[in-house]
Amino acid sequence: MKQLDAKKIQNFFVQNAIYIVLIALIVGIALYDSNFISIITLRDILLQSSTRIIIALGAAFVLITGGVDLSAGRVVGLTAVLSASMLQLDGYSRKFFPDLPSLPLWLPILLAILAGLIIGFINGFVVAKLSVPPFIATLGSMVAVYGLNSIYFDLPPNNSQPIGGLRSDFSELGTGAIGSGPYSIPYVVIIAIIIAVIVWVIFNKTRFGKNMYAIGGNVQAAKVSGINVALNLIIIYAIAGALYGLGGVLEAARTGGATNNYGNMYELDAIAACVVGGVSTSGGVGTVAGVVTGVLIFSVINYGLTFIGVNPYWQLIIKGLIIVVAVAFDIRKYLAKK
Amino acid sequence: MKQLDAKKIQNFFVQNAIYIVLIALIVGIALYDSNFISIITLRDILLQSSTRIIIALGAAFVLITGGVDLSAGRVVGLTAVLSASMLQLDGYSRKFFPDLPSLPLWLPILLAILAGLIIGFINGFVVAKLSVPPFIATLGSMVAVYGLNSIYFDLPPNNSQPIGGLRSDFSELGTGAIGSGPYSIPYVVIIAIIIAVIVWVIFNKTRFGKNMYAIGGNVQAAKVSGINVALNLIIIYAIAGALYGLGGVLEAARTGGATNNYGNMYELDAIAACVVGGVSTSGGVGTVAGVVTGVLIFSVINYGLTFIGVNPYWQLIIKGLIIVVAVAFDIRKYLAKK
Amino acid sequence: MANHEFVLQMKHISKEFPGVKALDDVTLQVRPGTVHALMGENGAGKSTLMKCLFGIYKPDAGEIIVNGEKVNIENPRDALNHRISMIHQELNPIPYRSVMENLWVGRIPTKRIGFLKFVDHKKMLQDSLQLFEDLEMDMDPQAIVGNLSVSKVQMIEIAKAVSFNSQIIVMDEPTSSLTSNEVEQLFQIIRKLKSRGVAIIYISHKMEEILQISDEVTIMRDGKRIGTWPASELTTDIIISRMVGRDLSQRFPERTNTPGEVLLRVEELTSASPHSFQNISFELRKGEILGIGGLVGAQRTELVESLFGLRKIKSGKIFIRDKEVQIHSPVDAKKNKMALLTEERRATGIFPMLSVLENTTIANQASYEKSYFLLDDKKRINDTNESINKLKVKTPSYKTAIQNLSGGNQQKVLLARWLLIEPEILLLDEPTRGIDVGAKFEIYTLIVELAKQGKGIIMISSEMPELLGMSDRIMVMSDGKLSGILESYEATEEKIMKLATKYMV
Amino acid sequence: GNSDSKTIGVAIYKFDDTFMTGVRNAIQEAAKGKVKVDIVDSQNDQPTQNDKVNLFISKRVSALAINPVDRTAAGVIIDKAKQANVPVVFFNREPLKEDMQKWDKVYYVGAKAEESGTLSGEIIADYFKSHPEADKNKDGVLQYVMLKGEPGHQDAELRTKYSIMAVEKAGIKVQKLAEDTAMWDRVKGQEKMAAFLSAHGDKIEAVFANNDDMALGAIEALKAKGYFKNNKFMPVVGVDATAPALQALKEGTLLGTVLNDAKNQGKATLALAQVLSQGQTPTKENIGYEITDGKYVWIPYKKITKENMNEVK
Ligand SMILES: Nc1ncnc2c1ncn2[C@@H]1O[C@H](COP(=O)(O)OP(=O)(O)OP(=O)(O)O)[C@@H](O)[C@H]1O
Ligand SMILES: Nc1ncnc2c1ncn2[C@@H]1O[C@H](COP(=O)(O)OP(=O)(O)OP(=O)(O)O)[C@@H](O)[C@H]1O
Ligand SMILES: OC[C@H]1O[C@@H](O)[C@H](O)[C@@H](O)[C@H]1O
Ligand SMILES: [Mg+2]
Ligand SMILES: [Mg+2]
Repeated sequence: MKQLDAKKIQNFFVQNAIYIVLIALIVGIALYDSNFISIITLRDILLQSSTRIIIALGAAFVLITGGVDLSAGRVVGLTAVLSASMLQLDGYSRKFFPDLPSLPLWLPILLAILAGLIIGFINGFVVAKLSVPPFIATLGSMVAVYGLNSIYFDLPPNNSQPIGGLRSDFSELGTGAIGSGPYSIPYVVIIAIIIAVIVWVIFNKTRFGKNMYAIGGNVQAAKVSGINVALNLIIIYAIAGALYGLGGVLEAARTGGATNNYGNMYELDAIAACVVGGVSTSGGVGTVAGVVTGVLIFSVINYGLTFIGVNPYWQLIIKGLIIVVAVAFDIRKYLAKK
Repeated sequence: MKQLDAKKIQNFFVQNAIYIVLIALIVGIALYDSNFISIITLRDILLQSSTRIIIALGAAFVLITGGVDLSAGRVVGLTAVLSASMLQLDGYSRKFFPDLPSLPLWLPILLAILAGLIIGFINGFVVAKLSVPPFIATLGSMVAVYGLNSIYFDLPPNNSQPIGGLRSDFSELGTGAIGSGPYSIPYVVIIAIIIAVIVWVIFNKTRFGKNMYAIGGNVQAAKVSGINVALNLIIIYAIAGALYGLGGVLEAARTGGATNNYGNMYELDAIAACVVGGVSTSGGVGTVAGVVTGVLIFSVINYGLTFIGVNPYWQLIIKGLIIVVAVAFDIRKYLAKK
Repeated sequence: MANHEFVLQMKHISKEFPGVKALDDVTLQVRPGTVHALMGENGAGKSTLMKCLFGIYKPDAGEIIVNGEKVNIENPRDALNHRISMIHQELNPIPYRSVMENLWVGRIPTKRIGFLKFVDHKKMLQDSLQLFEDLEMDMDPQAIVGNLSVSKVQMIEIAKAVSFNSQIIVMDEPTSSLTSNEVEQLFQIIRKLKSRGVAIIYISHKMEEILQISDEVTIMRDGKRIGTWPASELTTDIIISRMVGRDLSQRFPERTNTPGEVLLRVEELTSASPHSFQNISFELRKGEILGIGGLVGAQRTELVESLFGLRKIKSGKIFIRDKEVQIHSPVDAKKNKMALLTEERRATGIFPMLSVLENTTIANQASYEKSYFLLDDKKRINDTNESINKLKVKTPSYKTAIQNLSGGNQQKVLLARWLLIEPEILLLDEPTRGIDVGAKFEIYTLIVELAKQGKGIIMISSEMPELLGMSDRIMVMSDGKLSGILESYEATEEKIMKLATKYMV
Repeated sequence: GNSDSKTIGVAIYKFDDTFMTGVRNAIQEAAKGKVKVDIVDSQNDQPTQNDKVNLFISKRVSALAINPVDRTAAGVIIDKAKQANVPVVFFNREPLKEDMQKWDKVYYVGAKAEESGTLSGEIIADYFKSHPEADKNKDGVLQYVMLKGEPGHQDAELRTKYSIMAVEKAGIKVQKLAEDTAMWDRVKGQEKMAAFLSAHGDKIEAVFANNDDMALGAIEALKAKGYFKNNKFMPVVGVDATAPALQALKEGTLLGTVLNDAKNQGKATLALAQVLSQGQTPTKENIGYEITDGKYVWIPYKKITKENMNEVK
């Protein structure tokens, strides 16, 4: 009886290692500085995690199919620049398009997301139809998209100057909140939650989601089962691209500006968060809750270590260790009992 | 009869796509500017490829086992800084170790390579013994090694200033050559060739190499065949680390300096070169000739496009396209089967 | 070597997985120079017991005694060191490497040059040739394994297991992907090994084989040992009743189906790949079971996979109910109410880390879509549970990852997957591979039932009795060509064999 | 107030930037014994920097010193700071005028990127005028190659533009043979220069680099092609005056550089932030630097050649 309980507890720990790591991190930091436990801190961490969650969920789509998407960061950069370039204040002195009339807020946002979607579509096409390994297909687009963005960013009269003077309705989207004071909920957090819920439904409750897991689980078997693998892959990469696109728009709105360097290396963060959250790089495995937890773990580490004032270089060392230890624990649940 | 020949030719093209891509690139650039075909250009390209080949071969070891090593770039940075810090001119005003006596050239080099080896060993241990996926194990060390290097680099009196004033025997290693004039052969090229030959022997002529392919091809099969998978993996990661270490030393020698930012993102270049050269990210497949060709393709693109003066942004777009197209061709040889 | 009555004793072995007690106090004693058969239903624990012996699993309790000495086997290396080798139920090729590297991996011959050791390719090649000659196998040691057929890969596994010169060789369903010729070849090998004093633990679901080759039989059920008997004291019926726990009076159900009008017509079908099938024409009727016989390499698999849109066709026509159809992919095939149970369970069948639920319902999702593209989970779970019950799939629950099921139970799940889409035409490529007798009977009954409902069934089988016992007609292929179609009443093993070798050079 | 309880939150755009490391060290040095500084790395990512600023505000620092990643992003940071009433000093990358006007407790310390371009151009112009042999093909036109920093970076764009403008202003015609980005990086500088050299060979008469790291890389490439030996010279200019650059000046391989005065930028930044954190209004008296337009402290760049290199410590 007692033994059984011990086993159950152990099993509980193994199965939920990643959530336990997150909690342990928070508790650890709070023990060091109890001010860490506050509504403001919580809000900051959620705020920081929001766009990352959106981007990481995009990356998760691709990872679950057994692929990888290196283009994420550069797509974020492109869509940040695109949306910012079309949403500047009317009287602003260095407008990207000096004569552009004021557009409805949703239009440039939609265009930017569409741009992300198109790039994702191309990635998917190259992977599915030309059989190019995802690593290379998306490496190619990562490089090319940055080139494209830089050319756009360099258009006269902008000539590669950071794009600023964003319209307040746009900035508001990135910095505003429902309610006010510490208990207010920032719009970006709400958007991230909505996206997470939608992605959860896609992953768990739709045929498309099941196809995605099947393709990642055994692409050959998926084909035999009558899944249109190519079509599904194209849609998956396109959705991922659209999510990066949304992420880029929100990054511009959140910071009130954009340059062609936005989003640089986000793909690595996104993939890392996914993998820490239990998404397998060999495909077929991954959950929304895991991905969100993965992002939160990184945010808590980044925020928490700065909060308690650890020297930035030591932060790196500690961060490296935590990543490895967290996954070393989490992985226990997959290790087949010998 | 004729048909058969046509088929043979097609088959030849498919089987050698990657080499043909390399030649096509060179021919293409030469058509644009015939000066491109010269011994100086060739020498430059070989020179630029040398350290990359060494690093990419390190990455190939890990990729062939079905893993991935993100730590490559940061290990290069660490070993560049380590070796440079111990090999400065005697009278130099801003010496890293003001009181360090002049060491024999080989000692700091060996220490740096050893540092790479140790980090690789740790990576291998974490992958093999703690079952942490290679992506995470090496992401962790990538982050932590950079932290470590930064702390070292920030030691007083250096305080994060670039390390310069390298001893001429050390610089000579990176910039010198056997013979002189355009027909001379740079030492780094010779070192790269020696390493490539050794790695070729390891891959093709040793039991260890066969084990590596077996582990990457089917780890279960390797296990039931009595291979000590963990031990082999640890050695493989350690060798990879040592090769990055050598790469870092040569980067410092070649450029005559080092900062903690050296090697940043080299892992991506190295993996990309491997994959373009036909190494599969899912393991079990890859050749030295392919890796070397992959590196050369990137060098020719980088050098050639600058040579003919393509606008840097367009360079990116063209580079992205070439990567994808090259692999799309190369991959045909695996698809041919179906 | 000391002389012991038993070369191997596994005593009181227990092993538990989450949700299953796979082995419960099992004891197995094997004499040198004998073939010891291990029998039991799918999921009885045979493979698990052998994996405990080979160091892949660590038993929770019990001891292993080799040559009278208690041994500790932590990993396959230890097992090999104790001169135990194993042919694994799931094939283990290293796809991109040569046959000889696959054979010798882990112990590749080396030679010294100075103080360094290098691979001795010449010796490796010679050793391989020698081995294949000894075993009378026709195999190119330098071929790349990924390009070979399943049966060749299986033969390599056999050769490899033999090459260790072990005193104990475990063979876990070695014949499941071999044709009769190769089975005979394997038996030759086994006899030779026996005469050298090697002990063989032989797992199979094929009764004839067991009775033909084994000296002793241990029967397991639900993780427990039922008993061990000399093979001479056993008959098929006795074995079955001890395995299944009840009598099974016949091996094949009575065929109550009656073929009706033509459902599928294939005209002059020729594969796009030059060395595959050519000019195949045949008809399949509603309610008919059409068997396809032939030797390995006869291109039967290619034929059905081409019908299903998985492989390209160069020329020829396919008609369903007299209407010509274009099938370029499994999507098209499914639209035409076709289903294909593939030959290679692991490569093209299961989604290893997904649950039984997902594996069962994946092909049938269209019917679970409710409004707004959402899936009806209740119905999915219901259907899965029904399938589990109907096919008697042994699994802790529908949530269990399919990779944790025994081989035979995985096969049942795959069959369930296709039955759910209620196909009109079923293409079954070796449908009972790795399935126990009891379950086989159930599957046969099911096939007959489906035929009775008017479905058309094409069944590739390399088991003569199955082909003869189940088919209304038997179509035989030889080297990519159709060599004849036999009506069931006129078919005999001899006639089939004759047709199967008709175009062989 | 009591200086012990005060903390200044400092965000650097990127820790592994050589020049900004100098500024960072200067800030730390200046703060010693006066005030607590909390310095963080924005990892060259504006959103990360915004996150760090949020954290500083949540931790109730008494002043912010921000080296923006993207200068246009200052607006949002100012809004946030204003709301929390935490004064901000920007440094090294200048926010837009519009944003600077948003609040009176916003200051800027920096150097004018244009100026560094102009100065490096002048070094080349002076050399060209005083060394007629530098016009190798005697066509009266200066054939040059340009190594740019990261595309879109304010310093890269402005230095590129103003250095050439300065040469032209000095009455020298110019011809661009090649221009490419080497991303501020020494290794890339070397590789790009190698390609330039084999494409244009001895036609090149001068090398402009947006910073010293790239200039030093170019020098290595030049050395490999036989320059700086046997009277073969190539004028190369950089910006920053880093230690290795000074060494190169001494060796005669680097013609000149421009001192980007890290020390004074750091000192002025800290002085401003400290005064602001105590709720006082900064003046020339209490910070020790001239304040222009009530908001700006300009630290001048300085031409550095072999002659005056001892002025840089
Ligand atoms: N790794 C595992 N994890 C969980 N359960 C397992 C695992 N391996 C086997 N089992 C379970 O143990 C039981 C015995 O399986 P085993 O593979 O030994 O059966 P078997 O007798 O070889 O059957 P078959 O004839 O179908 O191959 C089954 O219920 C199976 O589901
Ligand atoms: N000439 C060949 N070269 C390479 N592979 C071949 C060749 N012929 C057949 N194969 C492979 O062998 C496998 C089985 O061959 P085939 O389909 O001809 O046998 P079969 O008659 O269907 O036998 P089985 O009963 O095993 O299904 C297929 O996967 C096919 O790819
Ligand atoms: O942003 C990075 C760059 O910043 C400049 O100010 C500096 O001069 C360069 O050397 C480089 O460091
Ligand atoms: Mg089994
Ligand atoms: Mg077949």
